[in-house]
Amino acid sequence: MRFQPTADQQLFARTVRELLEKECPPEAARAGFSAERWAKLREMGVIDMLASGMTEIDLVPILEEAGRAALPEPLIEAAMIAGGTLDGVVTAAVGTRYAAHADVADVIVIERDGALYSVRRDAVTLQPVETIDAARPVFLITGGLESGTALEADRDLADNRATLGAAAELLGLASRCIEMAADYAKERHQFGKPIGSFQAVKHKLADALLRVEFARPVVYRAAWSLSRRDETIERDVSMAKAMAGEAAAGAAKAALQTLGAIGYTQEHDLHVWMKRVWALNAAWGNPDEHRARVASAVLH
Amino acid sequence: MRFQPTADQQLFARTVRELLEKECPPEAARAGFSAERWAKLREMGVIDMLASGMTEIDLVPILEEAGRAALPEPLIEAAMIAGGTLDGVVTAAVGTRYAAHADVADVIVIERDGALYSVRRDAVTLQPVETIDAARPVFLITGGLESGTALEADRDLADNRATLGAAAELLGLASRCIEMAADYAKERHQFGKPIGSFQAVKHKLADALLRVEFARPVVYRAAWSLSRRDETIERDVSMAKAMAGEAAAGAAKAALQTLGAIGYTQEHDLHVWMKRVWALNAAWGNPDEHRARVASAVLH
Amino acid sequence: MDLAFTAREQAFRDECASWFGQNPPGPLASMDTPDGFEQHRSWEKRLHDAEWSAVNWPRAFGGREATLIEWLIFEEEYYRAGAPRRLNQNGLFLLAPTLLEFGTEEQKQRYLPPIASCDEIWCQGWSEPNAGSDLASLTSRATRDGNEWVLNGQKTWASRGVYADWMFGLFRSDASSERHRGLSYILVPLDAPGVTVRPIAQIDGEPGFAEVFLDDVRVPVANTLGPEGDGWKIAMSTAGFERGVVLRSPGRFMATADRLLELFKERGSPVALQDDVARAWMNADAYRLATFWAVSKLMEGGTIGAEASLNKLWWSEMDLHMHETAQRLLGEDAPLDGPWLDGFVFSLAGPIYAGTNEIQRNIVAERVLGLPRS
Amino acid sequence: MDLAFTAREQAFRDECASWFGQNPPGPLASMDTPDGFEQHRSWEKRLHDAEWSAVNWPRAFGGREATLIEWLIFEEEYYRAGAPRRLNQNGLFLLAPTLLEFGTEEQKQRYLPPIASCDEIWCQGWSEPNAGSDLASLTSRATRDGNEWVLNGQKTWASRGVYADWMFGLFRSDASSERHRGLSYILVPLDAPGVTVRPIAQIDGEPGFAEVFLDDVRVPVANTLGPEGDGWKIAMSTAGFERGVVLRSPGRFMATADRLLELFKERGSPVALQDDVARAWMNADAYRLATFWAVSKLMEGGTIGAEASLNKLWWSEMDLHMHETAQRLLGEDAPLDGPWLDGFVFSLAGPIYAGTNEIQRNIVAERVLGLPRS
Repeated sequence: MRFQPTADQQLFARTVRELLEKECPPEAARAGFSAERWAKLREMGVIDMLASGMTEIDLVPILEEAGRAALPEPLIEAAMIAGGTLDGVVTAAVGTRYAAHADVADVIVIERDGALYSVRRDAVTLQPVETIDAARPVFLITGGLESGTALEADRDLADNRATLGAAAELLGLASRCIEMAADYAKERHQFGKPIGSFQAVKHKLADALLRVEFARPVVYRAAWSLSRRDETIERDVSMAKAMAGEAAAGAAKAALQTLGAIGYTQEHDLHVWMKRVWALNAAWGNPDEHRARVASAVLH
Repeated sequence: MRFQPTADQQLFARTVRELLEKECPPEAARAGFSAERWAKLREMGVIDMLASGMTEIDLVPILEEAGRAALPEPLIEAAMIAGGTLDGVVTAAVGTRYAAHADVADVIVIERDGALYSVRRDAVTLQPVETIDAARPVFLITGGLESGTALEADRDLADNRATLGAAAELLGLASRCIEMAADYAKERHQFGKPIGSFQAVKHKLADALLRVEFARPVVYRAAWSLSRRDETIERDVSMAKAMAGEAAAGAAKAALQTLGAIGYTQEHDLHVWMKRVWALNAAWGNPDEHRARVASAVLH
Repeated sequence: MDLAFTAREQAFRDECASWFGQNPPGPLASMDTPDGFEQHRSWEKRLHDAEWSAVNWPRAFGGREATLIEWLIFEEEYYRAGAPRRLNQNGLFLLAPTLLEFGTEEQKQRYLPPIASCDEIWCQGWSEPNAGSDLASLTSRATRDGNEWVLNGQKTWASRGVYADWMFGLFRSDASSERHRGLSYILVPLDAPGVTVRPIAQIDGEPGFAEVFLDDVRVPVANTLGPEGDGWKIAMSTAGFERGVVLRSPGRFMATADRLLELFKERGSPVALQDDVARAWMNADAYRLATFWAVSKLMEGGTIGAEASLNKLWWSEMDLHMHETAQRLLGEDAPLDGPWLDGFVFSLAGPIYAGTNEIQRNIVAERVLGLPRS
Repeated sequence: MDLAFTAREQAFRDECASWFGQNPPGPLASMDTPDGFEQHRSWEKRLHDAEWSAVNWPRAFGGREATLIEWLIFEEEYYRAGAPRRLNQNGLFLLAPTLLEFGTEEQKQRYLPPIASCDEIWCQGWSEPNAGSDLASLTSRATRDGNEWVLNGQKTWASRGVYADWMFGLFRSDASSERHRGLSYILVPLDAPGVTVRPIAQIDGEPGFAEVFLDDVRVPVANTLGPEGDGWKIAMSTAGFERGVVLRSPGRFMATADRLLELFKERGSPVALQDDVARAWMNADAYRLATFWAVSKLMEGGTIGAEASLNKLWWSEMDLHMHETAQRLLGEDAPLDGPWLDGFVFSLAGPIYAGTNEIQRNIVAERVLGLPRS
């Protein structure tokens, strides 16, 4: 029993953080997809980690960093669903009806009769779907679903990997929401004091942090179960998505309440992170759906 | 539309409060049943209100006062189930398996085949059941259930009246728990200040009060529905019990956390009120059961 | 105690229901968009033409002299019909009750009719960049010059300020004063020289808020509401509760709760959520009952104090919980544009505006429970 | 990262499970009653005779030198077997780690073996009537007289103080000191002249607490743990986290969660509660994972700071939520005497003792998030 990320895993995560601090500052996170950034992620080996023999565990800290940066690109889809096996810009509509960034993708992974296929974007018909998260546009695929090249990957494995990926990104998103709120609470003064000195603010943010910190080991355990193809994959991945999702939703809400009106505008960055939390919380099964799956597993 | 207790109702409630302040101070509430106090309640007309033509609405403020005082006597049973029609000390096992104070009762109202009967205590076999609320001992009736005199009262009406009665007592219990906590928070100093000046304490008690204040009109509405024999009796009584019960459980918990260790002892009075909250919350259907009944009513 | 509506109240309800039945509002675009703004304004005109725009006002100013109970009935029927939030709500619900209580006859005649007709849209000028929860620290000032105030400073979070014609707000009229003292309640035309309105993009990208910069803006002293220096008292007066009720009447929340029940039934039966759906309906119904309770007390001459803070806590958290429950029911579709998403995003602001819920809890603890100030 | 247990760890688990299988603890009366106390003491003797009473201690003092991971495994098997809470938990889990870190060799040899054998029961002497959450305001004093301390003052909330032989506590040894300075950590025999122990009836009527009055009580200066005046640092040292883990190891909560699943199945299917039952199990499992996470970090030489406060918040609220859920499942039977009621009442104390949850949230906000002190 040794339940900590390895030094290598931590080191790679730090490298990715540095890349994203440079390539994906908040104004870039607002702007949405960048082909140039995609190329850099490709070059760094972030997208093809599974294909190059790394495991789901190695990807958790990387996806957490993607969440921290509110990275717009379809990293979950390319790295976790396609498993890093496809070239170009890759997205997917597997385990979700809505394919993120399908308009800029070269290939899209779809599911048909329980199997996965890669299709070229120009072979399918896309219908844009308006959502709250403008930096991560999503699309319904309304035609061309009978085309494509069969992939070897297992459909359920891909779905569970994507769900884990969303859980990991949600951890990073949540941490950053709490940091933004704490930073604001140190600076903003009311009644002659920083608002962070009021217990109402302190306790709200402490509770938000609590949920995030206890969700993190749950996400790593799900990655470990996936990496071993354990029988408990479904239960463990669902538990990860449910707990990371609720933690992130709670963190976003606590951050908004701490920031007050400024958090309700586009002048502060919080809204970008908050909207991504809502988007990823709903994708690949929301916390209620996943908690029901855990209930079935432990009660029957 | 005129949704306020009348001046008469408020006046009678104040008179009952004064009686109970004298006859049922905390040390008496701890000691349990008192035949003398029962006689005074009888004399004042509190027990036979329904029999003397008053309505369920008139009883709500009275039962709220009984809760405030943590009155040990089986007032709900005698006034709401027996409807004030029986002499002596009256209790009941209607809508609940456990008859409170059956050991000191002269008559017990029981249910058989959907009808109500009054039986003499010496005609039935009682089995004491150990519970947390020592001032309100309860008993299973294990024999003699085939005996008794039929009552005219409707079984479901009696059950709903008892449920309403418990909801009203819970309001009073809850209010008193919050007052005890507020009083303590004004006196107790830590870190050089009264603990009531800390937001953590303030906000906890404000939230507790919020739930109680919004449950009160709900309880009165249920009494009004009962008094008119409306079709919505079940829904309205269930909503009252669910909301008053959760408000009271929350108030007791907030008060305990405010008092800290002293609240966890028998040296302070809080435990008497807290235990009655737990007892009445469980009797005549707990909040979950009643909320499920509301859900059926509004969803189908 | 009588929860039944009187024959007169029932007749009023029937008249409302009949009019809305014949005049369905139809779906409108967001009032924070230019198109939506005009759609909402024409809807308000239709209301006004039929004398529904301010039913509880005196007839002289465009109302029907409805009782508070009738007002609540109107609101129930209004939102049951699917009608939208009120465009001029700051004028109707925040300014008008204060004008009716503290305004001169001239002020009432000048300002109330165009509020009812929606010819003049109002925004509020309370908050400043450094005076949010701590409103009493505001520094925008009004300097007397003959019969005029000279206004300087900056107001912020003025909802729909970019579409507004007028702003009401608090200004420090006594330069040596501190905190709640020496403030005056002043009405400011936004087309006056020296006023600059800067839109602030809300979370949804629409210019729902504005900053209002005042640079030597001159307004007549006659634009003062109530006595000079009494602004705080006037703004926070007992009209507070009434304003609270009319601002967030139960009708809208009951309509939301009913739609939530339908959503739950449509979406099949995720049983784990049944409990939250039932809670949502119960919370809305409890708010309705508590409002009738409070309004009955007021109509009997009773007073309402810090209960207004309990009210604000209840409706804002209930509204958020209802919309969060809807988001959970919608599953993968939760973030998609539509009325539930709009309602969710709007409900998130509830615990922030009109005094944050932290401030409201302080008020309840200190004024109702008597706990000591921090 | 490897969540699998090593062969050695698995063998240790098998040995535990086998012993508990052959030595079932059986049901015992409450340890706060005289009969129950003796039953618990004999159970502790059986554990000690088989060398299970303090597995993570050095062998020299009655332990097995188990790793922290093995300790967690022991706890899982202990509570899975239905074994009771530990009678001498203050000695085992609060004093012993501190003795091992700060005690002299003589102190370890003197005090540790009778803790393991339960021949000497310990209670804590932290709180005072006016020093609860604000522990640093304590005033009980230790005055030096030659080779002796003369102790005066009053301690309170000493759990099982009426059954205890010894008390460890903090005393102000520098009369001119304030707050956290000038305190010493002193071991006090409760049979010393001048000690009066007064039982305090807990909520359930049992004398679970005691007040300890000290009136010119003389103890040798050799009874000081660590340097004179360093008492606060020693009491709050990094041993804090380890103490937290051993005091409330995940094993007990997992056993409760598993029993809750059974209760839910037995009681039929009140679907609305399935969600809370699932949450309860998830919370317990998450606590188990977080503990393995933290212990792995410690075993690699990492340090744990304010995370101990996050831990306390999690286990105390999880334990309360699990027992509240059980009470809800039990319906009308909730207030009846039995293990679920006992557990519920005990869980209510969780957010209060060992530093209230309000204090823990302050610590998290200030030390982890860097928010300013009030």
